Amino acid sequence: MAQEILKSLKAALWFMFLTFPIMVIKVNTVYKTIEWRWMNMIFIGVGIFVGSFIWRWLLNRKDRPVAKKDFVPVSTRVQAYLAENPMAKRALQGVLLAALLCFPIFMDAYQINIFTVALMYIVLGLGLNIVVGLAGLLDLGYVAFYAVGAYTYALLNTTFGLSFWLVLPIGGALAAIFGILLGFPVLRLRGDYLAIVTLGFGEIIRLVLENWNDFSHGPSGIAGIDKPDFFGLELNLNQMTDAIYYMMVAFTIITIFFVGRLQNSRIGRAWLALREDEIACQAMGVGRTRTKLMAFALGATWAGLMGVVFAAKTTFINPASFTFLESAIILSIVVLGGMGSIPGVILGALIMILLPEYMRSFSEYRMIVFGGAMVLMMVFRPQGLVSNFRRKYSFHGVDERLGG
Amino acid sequence: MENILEVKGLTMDFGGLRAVDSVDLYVKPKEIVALIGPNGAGKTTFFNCVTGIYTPTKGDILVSSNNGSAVRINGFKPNRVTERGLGRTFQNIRLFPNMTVLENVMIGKHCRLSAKIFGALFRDKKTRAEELKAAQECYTILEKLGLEKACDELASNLPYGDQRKLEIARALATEPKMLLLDEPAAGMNPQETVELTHLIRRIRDTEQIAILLIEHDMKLVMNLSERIYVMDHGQKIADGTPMEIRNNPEVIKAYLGEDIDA
Amino acid sequence: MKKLLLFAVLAAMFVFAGCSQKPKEEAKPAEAPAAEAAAPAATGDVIKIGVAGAHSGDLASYGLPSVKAAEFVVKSINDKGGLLGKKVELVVVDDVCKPEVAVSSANKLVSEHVVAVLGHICSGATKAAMGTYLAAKIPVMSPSATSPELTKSGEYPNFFRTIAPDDSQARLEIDYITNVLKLKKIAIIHDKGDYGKGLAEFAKGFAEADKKLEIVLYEGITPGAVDYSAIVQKIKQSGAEAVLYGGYHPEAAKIVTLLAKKKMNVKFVSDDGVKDDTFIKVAGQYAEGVYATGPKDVSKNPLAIEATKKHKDAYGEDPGAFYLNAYTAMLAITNAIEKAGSTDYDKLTNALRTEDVETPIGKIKFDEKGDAIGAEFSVYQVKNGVYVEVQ
Amino acid sequence: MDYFLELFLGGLTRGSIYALIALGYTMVYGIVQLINFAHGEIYMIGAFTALIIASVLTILGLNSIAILVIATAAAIVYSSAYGYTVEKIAYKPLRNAPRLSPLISAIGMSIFLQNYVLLAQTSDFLPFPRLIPEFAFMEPVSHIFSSAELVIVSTTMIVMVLLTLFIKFTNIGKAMRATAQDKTMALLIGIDVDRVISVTFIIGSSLAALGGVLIANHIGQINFYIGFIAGIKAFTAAVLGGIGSIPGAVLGALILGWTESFATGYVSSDYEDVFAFALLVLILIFRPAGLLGKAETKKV
Amino acid sequence: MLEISNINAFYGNIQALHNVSINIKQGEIITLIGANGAGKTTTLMSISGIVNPKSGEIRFNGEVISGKKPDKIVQMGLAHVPEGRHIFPYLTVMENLDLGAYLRKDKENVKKDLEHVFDLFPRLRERKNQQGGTLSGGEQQMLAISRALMARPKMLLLDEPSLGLAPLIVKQIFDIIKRINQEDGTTIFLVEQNANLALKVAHRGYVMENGHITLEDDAQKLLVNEEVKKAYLGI
Repeated sequence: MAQEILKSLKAALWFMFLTFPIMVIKVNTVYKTIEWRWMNMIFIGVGIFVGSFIWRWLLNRKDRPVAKKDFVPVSTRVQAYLAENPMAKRALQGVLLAALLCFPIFMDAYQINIFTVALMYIVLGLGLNIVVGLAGLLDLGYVAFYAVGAYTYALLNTTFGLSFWLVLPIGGALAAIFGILLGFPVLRLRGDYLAIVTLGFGEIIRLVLENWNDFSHGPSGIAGIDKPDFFGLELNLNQMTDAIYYMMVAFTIITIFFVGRLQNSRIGRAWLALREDEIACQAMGVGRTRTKLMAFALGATWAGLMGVVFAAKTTFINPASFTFLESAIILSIVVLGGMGSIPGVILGALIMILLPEYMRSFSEYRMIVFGGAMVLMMVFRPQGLVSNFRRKYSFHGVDERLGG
Repeated sequence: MENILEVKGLTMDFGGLRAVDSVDLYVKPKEIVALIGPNGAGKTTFFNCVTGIYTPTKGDILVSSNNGSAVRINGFKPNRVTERGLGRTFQNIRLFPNMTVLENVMIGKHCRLSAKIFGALFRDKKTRAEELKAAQECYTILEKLGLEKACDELASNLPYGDQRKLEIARALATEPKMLLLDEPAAGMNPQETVELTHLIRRIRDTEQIAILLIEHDMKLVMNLSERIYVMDHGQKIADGTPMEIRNNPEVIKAYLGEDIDA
Repeated sequence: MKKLLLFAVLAAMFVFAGCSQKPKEEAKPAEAPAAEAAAPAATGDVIKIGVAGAHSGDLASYGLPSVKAAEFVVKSINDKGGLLGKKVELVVVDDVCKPEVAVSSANKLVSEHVVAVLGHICSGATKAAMGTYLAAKIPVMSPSATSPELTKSGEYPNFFRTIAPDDSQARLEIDYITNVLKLKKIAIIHDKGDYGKGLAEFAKGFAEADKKLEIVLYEGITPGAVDYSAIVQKIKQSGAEAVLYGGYHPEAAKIVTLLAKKKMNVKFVSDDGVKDDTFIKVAGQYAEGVYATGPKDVSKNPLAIEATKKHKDAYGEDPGAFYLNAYTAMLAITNAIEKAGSTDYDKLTNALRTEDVETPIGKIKFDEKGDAIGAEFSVYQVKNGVYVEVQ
Repeated sequence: MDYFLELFLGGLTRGSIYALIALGYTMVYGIVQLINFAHGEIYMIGAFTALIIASVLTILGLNSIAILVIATAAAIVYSSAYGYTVEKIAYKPLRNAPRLSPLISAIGMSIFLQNYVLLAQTSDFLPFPRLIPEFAFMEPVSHIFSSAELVIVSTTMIVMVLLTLFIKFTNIGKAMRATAQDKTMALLIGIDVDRVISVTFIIGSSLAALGGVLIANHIGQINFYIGFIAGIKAFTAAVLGGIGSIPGAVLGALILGWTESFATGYVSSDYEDVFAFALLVLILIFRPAGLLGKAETKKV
Repeated sequence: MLEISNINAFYGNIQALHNVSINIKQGEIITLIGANGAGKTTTLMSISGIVNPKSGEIRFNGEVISGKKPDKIVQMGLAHVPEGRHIFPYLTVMENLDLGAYLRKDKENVKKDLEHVFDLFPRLRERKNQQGGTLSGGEQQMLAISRALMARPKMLLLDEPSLGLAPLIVKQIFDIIKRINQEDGTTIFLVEQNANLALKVAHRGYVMENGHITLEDDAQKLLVNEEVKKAYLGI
């Protein structure tokens, strides 16, 4: 115990030293005054002293050998239970759906709006999950495709007056084309190089949007984009918020449905295999180029679709919405939730979007907590919140299962 | 072409190093052929050239196509080679560890299936039927190899010997005309090796496919193969029946070493 | 243990969700007396005014002063008994100057039933949010969104601002260069941002229309870049006699410093984003002689003196950017409510357009489009370390 | 010709700064195969520490050379301490985690550190005191190449040489190379790999701090956000040169600096970053391992 | 000298070693034979501290070393030549050897040992300025052994030194192994798949199967043991 205290004491002293210039001294270079904030040092010292115990305790827990040989994580057990009990699964789906549908009745426009945003990020996360989680291609420029979709709608709508529903597929398709264009040259690159090239690509798209005034209206952006129309109905603000919310619910369900199917299809298997072992996968007859491009294109499609929705929802877009941080957030959703896992991505998106949003009360501390939480999450649960769960086949009742 | 695989003057250079030096080899349908030689002789490199993982520096690799004509497959990507009917396993097991056993085998089936994105998304009748058929065929393959009980296990959870078998199952799922096995018995204990010998022979007999294998276990090689090629330092130094090889002084000197009497 | 962790995260989420459903607590202004805050004010007893802008992130220094300004105004009103017999309450939301966040923020303000909004700070965020406010019939007054489109397009009848739009600034700069400095060749540089590039575009348009100035260089720089010497060389190469810069002071300071270090004798004319004391502090001796346009000098305006003093007393330093504009906006809004005798949208906007109000930037009211009549720009020059009005 | 020379020198200065930061990226990557996204923030913290210490000393009235030395030393000490601590907290527990986890952790760390400085100090740009004196002998050429630029370029060059010698000849330098090439073997010959990794972070962070002080002095102002762009650029430079390779990082940084400088000078600064990234994409397409990177041989 | 008692080691959830116990006396050559994947390498990794056994104890010269960091174990005089040689490919032969003596402070003796190593393997002297990665397989194995010797170990752990080498080279290397044992008195723990070869140089041998030690005997006896013959010599 004494040793533990000593360790914490050391940690506290170290951090007091570490944070000394930045936390304690505040210089006003104009009036040439120095403010000494010694209280901060005490806070840090006490905070770290206590935090250090918790940190070590958590680390120990994590490293402790698993006692039972057949230990199965909770999330996997839940998933397995649901897979084996279709009734329970249906029931859970029903409850969730009902909750989603009833949500606007109990909540105000602000809450609905926040939830709509969260749903959008779920869809974006699921889209990126195809590229990163399933196919194992680290993409740091995902937001570029989002931008492609958004600008497609913004430009087509403001110049030609094309409607939301018409542009939606166009935006998706255009993003897919961009996905393939990016995919081609970078296929040969491995992990980290792929990451930096996609990051560069994302930046290039944003910079072009910023600089090419004649095309994109530059940094001042495009305003006055039409909201989506719903069967020509005249909707007031609240109704519109609800309508977009329901549209996003539908969108999310369709996406979950499609991504789920993709995952358990011939193509989905090929992605997983490619992620696991590229060479073996090729040797088993899977075309690498084709499969990777397909992942890029499909991932981009969802980003493009969401881009269109984004432009229609905010009615104004400018390049500032498509920065690297945005890509990083979407990527974090995927990794935090658990790569390749649909429930994981959903949970990840809810946490990443709702947490900072509801933390708005702490306004200025929001981002620091966000950053810190990302680190802590990775340190204590690097595989993500939800473990990937593979579908099982039963060959006695093979017909019903596969047919379903 | 009457041979299922014909390799002529295959040469592979890595930088200045010549790993394979004008090797000739052929395999007839339904034949079991072994490729042996000391470690570092270039056997695996030879395999990798044939299966498209490396593009050989020189030489021809010919595969007989369905209508009997020969197709030169040099520089084909591995998946195209597989489509041509060459299935393979790896020296150091390369399964997809986080996929189930059945899924591993179904990857082998990949190139024989046709479902596209549309099919995946909407799961139409044709796709469903295809998936069902594929899953059942894969299951049948697993049954043949005695792995059907483990079909929902993750590949990484299988015992070592079963992982080796799973690699073979996966290669079989590509519906090959010829199977290339890279040290299938490596790491197996004697009983397992005996079982493997039977298994390989059974596969040849029931599936009617040719087998080319690299192996160190001389007992297995001598038992199983109809013809043997011997490589050393990138060159082919001998070929013939097991009997011939066993008595070839060149082989004994190069491969077994002079004072190693194992 | 994994279950525990998961549970903790979820629990944390719900706690936060719970917090946010009690917005009254978070929204009360810091200065409000404790007794008031404790009183459970029903919606009918208070008048809520929204304050929106960037309060965190890299643009926070443009948004936070407006919150402080709003707090001072509200405090003095409440001290005098409030508006129309009710207390005034602020609802502060942070939009980080991002359009998508601005929409959420606007939604939040609408659901809080604010009667008017002070904000947003950035033009982009403002444009994104305006639709929501328009649909909810809430007047919005920005202290800093200068995009001409906001007023000139006529799309936002509920928009007002206490700062002049970019085009008038650009006009003034071009005229000053042409007529007062009597130069012929200019380089127009901008920071690729919404504000800077917008202004540069206008300046370019005016110069081309006038045909009196030759634009020898028109380019954007990347804010935050490690070094600007290449662009400075290029200015030198272009033979420009003056640089017209559209953007904010950090980059301007870097360029001015480099121009001086390279011993180049060019005039530097910039905008309101540079007419900031920080610029002089940062650029030091090199700031000397720089021209910048900015709102008319109000240093003698008693209200401005009072507003500045309040800030100094409370925080011990000079107020930041757009502080006076925000102060003005808050006065204008509260005055309009008072004069209209109601918080009804039509009456309120009408009052804004018809009733004069004394503010730190002078006596103003708003024109049909929402621009403040009386908020004008003049040209300043740095002399002996301070901005001095030269025109 | 003069114009060309000026752009060349400008690019050299810029490239030198990138190089100082890129070295940290490349060294860390070489040893732990991790893109240390928080490295840009370490650079920023270095600059801030120098600013704070220098301001305090200015107010206390020390002479400028003493201030320069003390502030730089403080920046290096603190940046190293931050680099060391960041590694211990955010990366070390993740040594055996899936590949993407440390990357996310690094992004989180970067956001955390930015906001830490923002909250503890300010979001405003702060004027950085001019510490590097104007040398009299530079006077004739100061219009194209200032004293500060001379200091930047020469410091970078000296540091580069010292670092190369350090890596090549010292025991710990050899241990670093050994660890980079084969971590298991390094352990087996008795190298304390954890310590080597710490040393790598410390050296990388010191260089970044030096870069931070130099550039802050040159540009004259800093805020909490300066690390982000510099970090991305330096990382691009490291990849361009072949990540993991020390001469590669320097080469990549200089090429990047010149590309940006010449692109601005001869084309347009509107697309300066587009050129930089396009160059990166092109080089990686034709040389997937970067200019001086070692192509990985596929082993089957 | 080295006592391994009842260690259990895991990779993830898979148990690689089950109650493994091995005893090695000073000056011996002990061999551990077994098929690929039997757990031989894991045993060595546990000794040198790369793998942490979950239970059991390893003592070296009476001192518990399980749970210690690898560098501490090397410092105590245990040198490990891993399977696959693990030469630092971009370092020269000299640098590789220098690193072998990384923990040593006695610079003078290091120089002497360098000469000793070059005497054992004259080929390395010829190639001392060449990069490790450009050496042939046999030379790399020589370098790997020499590098370990540079630590002046009391005990040498050798993992599959014959792997992938031509018979002639293997013979050379095994001769040197014997010399090191006889002339320098270094205790040697040899892990081999080539049982025949290993048992000929060793004093005693252990047989490992699926993570269990199944046999332990004098090498000569093991050589003629029918079980071993059948299982591992493929006869």
